[in-house]
Amino acid sequence: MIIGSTKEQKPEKRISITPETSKSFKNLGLSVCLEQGYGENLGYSDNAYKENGVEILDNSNAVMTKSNLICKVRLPNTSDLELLKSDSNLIISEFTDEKKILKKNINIFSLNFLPRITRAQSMDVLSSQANLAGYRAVIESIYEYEKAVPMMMTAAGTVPAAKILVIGAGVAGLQAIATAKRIGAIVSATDVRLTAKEQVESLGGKFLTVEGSENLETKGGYAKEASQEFKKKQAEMLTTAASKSDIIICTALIPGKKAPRIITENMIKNMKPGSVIFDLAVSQGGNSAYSEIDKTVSIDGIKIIGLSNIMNKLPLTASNLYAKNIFSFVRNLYSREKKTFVINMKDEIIKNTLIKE
Amino acid sequence: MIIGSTKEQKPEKRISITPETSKSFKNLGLSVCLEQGYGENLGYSDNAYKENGVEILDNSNAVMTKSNLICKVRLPNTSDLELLKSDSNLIISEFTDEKKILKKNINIFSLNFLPRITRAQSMDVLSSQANLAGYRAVIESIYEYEKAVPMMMTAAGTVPAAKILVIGAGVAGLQAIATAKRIGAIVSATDVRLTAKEQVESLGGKFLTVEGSENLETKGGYAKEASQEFKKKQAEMLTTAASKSDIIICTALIPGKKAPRIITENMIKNMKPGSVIFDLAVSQGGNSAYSEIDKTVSIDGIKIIGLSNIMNKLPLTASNLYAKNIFSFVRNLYSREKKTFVINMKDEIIKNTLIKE
Amino acid sequence: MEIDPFIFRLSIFVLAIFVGYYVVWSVTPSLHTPLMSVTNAISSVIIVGAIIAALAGTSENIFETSKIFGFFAIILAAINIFGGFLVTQRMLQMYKKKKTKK
Amino acid sequence: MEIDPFIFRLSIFVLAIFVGYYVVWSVTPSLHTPLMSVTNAISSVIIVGAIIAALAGTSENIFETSKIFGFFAIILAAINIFGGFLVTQRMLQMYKKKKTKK
Amino acid sequence: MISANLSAVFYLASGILFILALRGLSSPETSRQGNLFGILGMIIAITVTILSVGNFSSSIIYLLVFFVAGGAIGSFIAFKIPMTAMPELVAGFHSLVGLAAVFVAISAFLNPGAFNLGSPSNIKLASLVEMSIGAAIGAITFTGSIIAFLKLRGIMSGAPITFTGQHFINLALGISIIVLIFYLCKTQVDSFFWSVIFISFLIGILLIIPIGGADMPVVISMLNSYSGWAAAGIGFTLENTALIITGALVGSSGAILSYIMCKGMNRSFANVILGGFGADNSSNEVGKNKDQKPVKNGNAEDAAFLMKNASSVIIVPGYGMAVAQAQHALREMVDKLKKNGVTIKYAIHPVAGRMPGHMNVLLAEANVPYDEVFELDDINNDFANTDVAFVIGANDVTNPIAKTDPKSPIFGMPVLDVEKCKSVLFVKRSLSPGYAGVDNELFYRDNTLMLFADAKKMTEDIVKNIE
Amino acid sequence: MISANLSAVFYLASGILFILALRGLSSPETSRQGNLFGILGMIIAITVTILSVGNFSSSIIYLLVFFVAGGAIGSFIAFKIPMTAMPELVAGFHSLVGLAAVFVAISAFLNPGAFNLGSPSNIKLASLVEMSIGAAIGAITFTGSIIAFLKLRGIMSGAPITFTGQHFINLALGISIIVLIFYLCKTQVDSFFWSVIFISFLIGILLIIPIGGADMPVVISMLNSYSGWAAAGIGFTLENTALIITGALVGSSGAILSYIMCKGMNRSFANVILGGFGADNSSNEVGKNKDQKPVKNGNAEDAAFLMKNASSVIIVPGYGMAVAQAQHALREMVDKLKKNGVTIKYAIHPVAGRMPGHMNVLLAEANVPYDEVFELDDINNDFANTDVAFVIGANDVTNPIAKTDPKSPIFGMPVLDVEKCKSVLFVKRSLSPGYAGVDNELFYRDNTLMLFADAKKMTEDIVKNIE
Ligand SMILES: NC(=O)c1ccc[n+]([C@@H]2O[C@H](COP(=O)([O-])OP(=O)(O)OC[C@H]3O[C@@H](n4cnc5c(N)ncnc54)[C@H](OP(=O)(O)O)[C@@H]3O)[C@@H](O)[C@H]2O)c1
Ligand SMILES: NC(=O)c1ccc[n+]([C@@H]2O[C@H](COP(=O)([O-])OP(=O)(O)OC[C@H]3O[C@@H](n4cnc5c(N)ncnc54)[C@H](OP(=O)(O)O)[C@@H]3O)[C@@H](O)[C@H]2O)c1
Ligand SMILES: NC(=O)c1ccc[n+]([C@@H]2O[C@H](COP(=O)([O-])OP(=O)(O)OC[C@H]3O[C@@H](n4cnc5c(N)ncnc54)[C@H](O)[C@@H]3O)[C@@H](O)[C@H]2O)c1
Ligand SMILES: NC(=O)c1ccc[n+]([C@@H]2O[C@H](COP(=O)([O-])OP(=O)(O)OC[C@H]3O[C@@H](n4cnc5c(N)ncnc54)[C@H](O)[C@@H]3O)[C@@H](O)[C@H]2O)c1
Repeated sequence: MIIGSTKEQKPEKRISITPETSKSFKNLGLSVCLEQGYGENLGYSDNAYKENGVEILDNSNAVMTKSNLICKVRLPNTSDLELLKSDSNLIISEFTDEKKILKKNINIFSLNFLPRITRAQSMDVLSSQANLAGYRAVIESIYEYEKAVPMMMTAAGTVPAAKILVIGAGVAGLQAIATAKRIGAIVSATDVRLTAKEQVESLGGKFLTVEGSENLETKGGYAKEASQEFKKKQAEMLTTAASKSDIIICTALIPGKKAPRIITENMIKNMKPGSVIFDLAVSQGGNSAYSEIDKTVSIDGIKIIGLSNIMNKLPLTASNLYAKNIFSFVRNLYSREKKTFVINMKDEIIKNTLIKE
Repeated sequence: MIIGSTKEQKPEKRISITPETSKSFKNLGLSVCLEQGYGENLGYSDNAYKENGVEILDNSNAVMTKSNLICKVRLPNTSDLELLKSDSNLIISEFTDEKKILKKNINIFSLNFLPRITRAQSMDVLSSQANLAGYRAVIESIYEYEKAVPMMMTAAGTVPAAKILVIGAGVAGLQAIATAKRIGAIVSATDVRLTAKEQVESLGGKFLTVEGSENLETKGGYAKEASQEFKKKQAEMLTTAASKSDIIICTALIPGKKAPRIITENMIKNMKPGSVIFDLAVSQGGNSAYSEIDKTVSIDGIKIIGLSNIMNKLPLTASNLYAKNIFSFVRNLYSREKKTFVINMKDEIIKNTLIKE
Repeated sequence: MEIDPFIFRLSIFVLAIFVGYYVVWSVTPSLHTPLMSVTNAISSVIIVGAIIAALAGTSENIFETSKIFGFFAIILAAINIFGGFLVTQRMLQMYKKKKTKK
Repeated sequence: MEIDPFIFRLSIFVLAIFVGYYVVWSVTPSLHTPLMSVTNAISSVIIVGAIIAALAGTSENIFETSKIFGFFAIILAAINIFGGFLVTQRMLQMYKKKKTKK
Repeated sequence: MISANLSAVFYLASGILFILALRGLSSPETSRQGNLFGILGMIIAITVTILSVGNFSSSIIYLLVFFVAGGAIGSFIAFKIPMTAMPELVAGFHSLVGLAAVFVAISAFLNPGAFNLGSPSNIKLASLVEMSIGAAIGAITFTGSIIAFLKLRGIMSGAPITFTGQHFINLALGISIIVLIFYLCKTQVDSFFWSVIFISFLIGILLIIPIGGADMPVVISMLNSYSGWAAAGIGFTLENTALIITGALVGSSGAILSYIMCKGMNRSFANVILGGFGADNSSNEVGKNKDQKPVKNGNAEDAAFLMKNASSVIIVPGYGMAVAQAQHALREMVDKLKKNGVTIKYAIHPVAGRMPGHMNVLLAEANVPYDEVFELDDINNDFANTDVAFVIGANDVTNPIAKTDPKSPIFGMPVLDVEKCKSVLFVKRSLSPGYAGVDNELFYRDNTLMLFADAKKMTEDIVKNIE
Repeated sequence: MISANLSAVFYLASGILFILALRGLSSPETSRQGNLFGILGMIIAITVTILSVGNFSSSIIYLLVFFVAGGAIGSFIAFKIPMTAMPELVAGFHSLVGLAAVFVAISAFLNPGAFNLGSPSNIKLASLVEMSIGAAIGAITFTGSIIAFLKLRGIMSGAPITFTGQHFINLALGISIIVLIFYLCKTQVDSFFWSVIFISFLIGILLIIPIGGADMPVVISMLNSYSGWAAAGIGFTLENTALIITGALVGSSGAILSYIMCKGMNRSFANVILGGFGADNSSNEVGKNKDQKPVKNGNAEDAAFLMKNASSVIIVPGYGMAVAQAQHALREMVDKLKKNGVTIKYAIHPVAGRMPGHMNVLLAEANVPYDEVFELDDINNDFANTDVAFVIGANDVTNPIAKTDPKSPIFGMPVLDVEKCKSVLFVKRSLSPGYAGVDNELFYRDNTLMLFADAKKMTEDIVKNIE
């Protein structure tokens, strides 16, 4: 069986196969073919791939027609899709519901739909990327923040520590907390899931509990949408918290729904000039007022940053982890005995990720 | 006596008097006057100043003619200087040897020439700004670095910790070490002064000693220029160190001399693509090959960043500390009994900072 | 004005109680079992009484009831003495510092 | 087959040494001085000997040399007893826990 | 035949050797030496006794025969018994001492002349009291130890056996013994003596049956103490200093030891000893699990001892370390161990904690050098060659069920093979499962020692115990 | 007049009370109770003696007069003496005990009949030996204590006085005492007895003069021990159990205490006791400064005790904490203190360390909450209301010379007023100055305790001692 991948469309910088995973694929008994110059933008030369047994083809068309399984970050464009063999497989992460491509008889797996079970952890793209996003969101915010973050008591006076507030303590939120804490900020965080409290505290952060709140956790560990009353209480609590914060990192999401709007215009009005809000949820609708995709909005001296693809800021690390996720998924899909990909609908992982009409 | 300050010329964003120090000046018995809109770019409104007893004048000319003492970050332009009363005082930090202005009978003090004595610590601009520069240099480098810095062992594989090398462990270097360490990098540093070893280790960094090196420390705690032989040994040691490093922060300076050239073309050639070099010494000639003022040069996938005024990246914090330094200096210059500025040439601080023909 | 030896014995008894009290206060918990076993072995000093019971007296007849009890007591105590000390030894063997250590 | 009382005394002596050994092992350093001072006070139990020296014997003449030594010994020991215990008490006063503490 | 004085001196010497023996046993370094002192003391005591009785008739042959026979049996048991059967062995041995004390008392009662205690039916009152007390305590020790032995051996149920009025009956029996002794002294009638012994046998049984199996070590130590008092009692009868010193020593040290053990288990001494009371609500919930599978429950001192004497230790941190914020204490513990020459590595499971890289953040905060931190693939083979795995607040990531049970929710996840270490220490607060909600069978393994406590607290306690 | 048996029982009781007294004194909670036990024991011993001698002639009046006179003097001294003179006071008291022992021995020697020891020139040999030993040790205690007293009082130089052959002379004198006692026994000639006492006086002097002032506490404890042995010796002579038990108790506990104190000072026992040897290179360089200004040298246990019992502590970290990387241990210490109910703040001087914000970086690493960290201006007034300042590796930033001496290089720098605290603890490795190279006079203040050690090590040790 042949696995292939082609360059992503700009601005996506990540790739799906690294020299390291090519080798793993080879060990598994699979051949890999890639488009020429596939990893160049990340410093992976074609030679590095060849050394690991990869066949470098002249262009993307060649790859598409040759492979039994294509793995990519995003959906290939329609013309490329047309080239795919029938009954071949496609693994991507973002699936943007484009019905048309399903006409052809190809199996599309979207890793975004992985079940949150222990066995799937090594394939969990959402986790691996959210983790990096949380880290990077803090770096971006600190970069934009025009003061020093850590406390410094010096001969020329004391620089107070910056206060960083993290909204949503999922994977991204936790890593944001950890990173902010490391740099020396005073970190607080809030979430609707009550288990998040212990987790936040396990990283040295302070948890802001919404008083009298129910636990809005689903069986799968995700959040449910909050009640109107809860939202009101949360807003009250956050208005004071935000006015004291220098940096706010928003990471709250509800699977399958628009991201909750948590930071309101009013809260932003009460913040200090020079503060920064980083909205990681911007592509799902944003947690913060004023946030716009791929723009930095300035309101009363407060910067509100919305970055749709923050992974482009550390594409190398992101690709390494993504490629490993893909590899783990393929290993689960591929049967070494039958030497083919087996779509076992009893396997929760395969069942959930396969996109059906 | 009246103290005044005017807006700096672009691109300088720092200011010399903050609302907080205005109040301190007032308590000392001095009046303060400022140009309209003086602190606006940092979010300090004219009102904030007025509340602290500052007189806001219409334009810089008015300030120049009215004040007995002008404090600024950089030298005012010649026309402004002409307006100064004779026998008035001027305190700045950067003095760029422009003989002409000395014609008029004004006392110019440059805080850059402060002696490194304990009593002068609260006025020490070099320290207060270098400290912030060290911090910010790390933030800038990490921002430019396209991988994650801290080690993360995750289900999708391990992200190795970045290796950060700091050249020169003075004030800026030490803060750079501290900041890099906090974020989770593996930090090593080198210096020509042997006392730096203990200091680097006191921050958890690893010190790279040049074998058989003499201690190149002056009485004042500064570095001397290194011998040819030393430089050779240092280069050898650094070639291996650099090839393993992901980020290099250069802070080495020798007072009154051009900054030593430490990172050579050859070393850079051996570095990994994706690495970042931040040259804080760029305005004094740079520690690194290829580094250019206010440019980011890319050589073989390695970014070499030269930023002449890194303080513009956190102007608020920098101004707060700078203003405190100025205040401490003025307090030392001003005699409360005589209600005037006293130029006591027996005072080491005044003697050293006063610029003579 | 001679003092009754009983008083002396009482003094000795009381002081020995103090010694017993202090001597084990600082024992490491991992040594609880060996300590218990050595104490057990020591308590078979009752054999002293057994020997007297078996040997003492005027009669040469060793099948006198009181002597028989003495001999039985000797067996019991002897089991205890050997068993107790040897088992302690075995247990302590396990606590030997490894040789790999510097 | 009576045992010489000396042997008993010896046993008592030896056991008391052990008790003394153990009883101070765990003392807090800050109590070294009070401990020393109380030990000093206790050691003036020598007054027992002094009393015997002063009172015992047949002669009613209290100016017998041996008795005079006894009386002097009594003074010395009494100074020590009162001084020792009182000073200890004073020192220990300083170790009272503060009342401000919960 | 040696003089009474000389033998008294030797008895004193053997008493001192016994003191030194106990002293030696209180620290691992001197423990073997302590045992030797004990042996020496015993040899002196026996030799002196034989010499001082001075009867070298044929009896001595019998004596030797019996002695050697007993010795052979004892040695045989000592060598054959498996190490795990230690507690019941000690209990068994105790019963022998108790019985021996009873026999000696009987012997003295039957033939007081031989011991200079007067003549039958005309025994010195003091001696009569002393020997009765000795016999009574010996008898209690005997039956009590037998019950403890049976419980530990599993022949009798370890569960506490209680019935109403238990304490009342014990009290009544105790009083009756006093009354009997009183009448024995008054009338010198044999049957009173025998009744004392018989009732004491009964008391021994009644005292121990209500005590639960978990508390047996304390009971054994308590019985040890009893056997000491019995010996002392006999010592007074026989006017024998060795018996008095040793008896008092064993009596008080045994009592203290049981007290210390109670403290170590966080139990009240009274509860344990009064059995019945404690039994109802004793069962130390933390140490028990629903199915009553047994776990080995250790404390900080055990852990410190094990690790200090190991040559290599692997630290396996998990979410519990993060919750307890134990990283700093952990680092300190490791520093101490390194000073003791122990090699240390950290094994980080890819999903330990609740966030990718969770452990790395915390270890970096505590300044753990990166080169001591290993990921699963790099370290999993090392466990087999390692002495101790110190699992601190981790659970799922060590659960071998992931390798064996396809139905388990964590099946297929790679796990750290901590169980391959010689010993595994688990620091957690209870037996409750981790994130995945599955029980971890490692807790019940033979080479596992559970350290139930908050991770930070426990680690700090361990630090205190490493020197 | 009471029977010998009864009085022996009471003597035993008083011996036990003395044991309990010492036991009580080993922990602060029970110490006052311990003292009461001691008093009680003493009362019993005295009463029983008077009753058992049973001579109620006029002598008893004299006895009471002398006793009350002595008591009055003792009480007067005890109340008047300043607390700082404690060590010399104890030394002085010792000399009295020693002399009393000598007097009792002389009395027994002169009038053996009164003690049932035979008649003059025909004293029981054993008693003769015992009383000579008692007298000799008493005499050594007497002169030794006097010398110690003089040294501590400052009347005699505290410096060790050594000369060649010192040890040889001591040895010769020691042997001569043994020889004299031997001849005394053989001939019962008075002058041998007096010579023994005289030579012993001499030995006492020679033993103590070579010992330096810093080692005096150890010496006092050692002399304490001697006085115990002297009492025991007399006890054997007088066949008095109280004296024997107490003497042995005091003798051994004193010896152990001096051993413990040596260990605490990191000195070898032999060095201290053999004086001369130790003296040359003893002077514990760490504790001394060039001008021989005295500093108070404490250890971890003292520090733990002080802070545990404080209600507020301010931590002042400096460069030394950074060098030692003691921040984690410090945090742990603070956690423990908080659990003891102590209020803690950190005072950060603007230039502490070697980089702006140096301390902040490290404290943040150790997770110290920001709201416990105060800058100089905000905390400087708090020192006056604080019990303890714990200065860890800081020096210049506390140096009051910055406020007073315009010539000093740090003049004009604001400093932390740590000296206003009730007690100041300085953790550093030596008396050497900090960055600015100026000596810090705080080290020599009365309310300062120097803790010479690496900051991390010391902090860890303190942690161990806080419970
Ligand atoms: N890494 C990730 O990104 C991620 C994300 C989500 C979920 N997970 C899941 O989290 C689990 C991680 O495994 P793990 O072994 O680290 O954790 P775990 O299996 O959840 O076990 C943690 C253990 O720590 C103990 N504990 C909690 N607080 C403690 C305290 N204060 N002191 C001492 N012990 C304490 C708990 O037992 P007691 O209650 O008995 O004390 C618990 O059993 C895996 O199942 C993984 O799939 C991981
Ligand atoms: N903050 C800044 O930006 C900056 C920059 C340059 C210079 N300075 C100067 O540095 C000084 C800072 O004051 P400071 O009080 O923090 O430091 P300091 O005055 O230099 O004193 C530090 C003390 O720590 C002790 N020490 C060193 N290593 C130790 C260890 N491992 N364990 C225990 N103690 C140790 C040293 O005494 P022992 O040797 O006896 O142990 C030393 O006296 C000021 O003079 C300041 O002017 C500051
Ligand atoms: N078992 C596994 O394998 C595994 C793997 C990764 C993550 N997880 C768990 O899944 C859970 C969700 O993680 P995620 O990062 O993917 O979630 P997510 O990205 O869907 O949401 C981010 C966070 O926002 C929170 N949130 C939603 N609405 C909010 C509101 N109105 N106010 C405040 N916060 C709000 C959510 O509770 C969540 O914590 C976490 O508990 C994580 O530990 C489990
Ligand atoms: N006492 C005070 O008040 C005070 C205040 C601030 C700083 N200082 C001390 O002054 C000293 C200098 O600090 P600075 O930051 O202003 O110095 P700097 O900015 O002049 O130089 C930066 C560092 O580069 C190093 N360097 C020079 N040539 C080098 C080479 N060839 N290779 C490697 N390193 C080289 C120097 O040794 C110095 O550490 C430090 O020791 C600092 O602690 C003292």
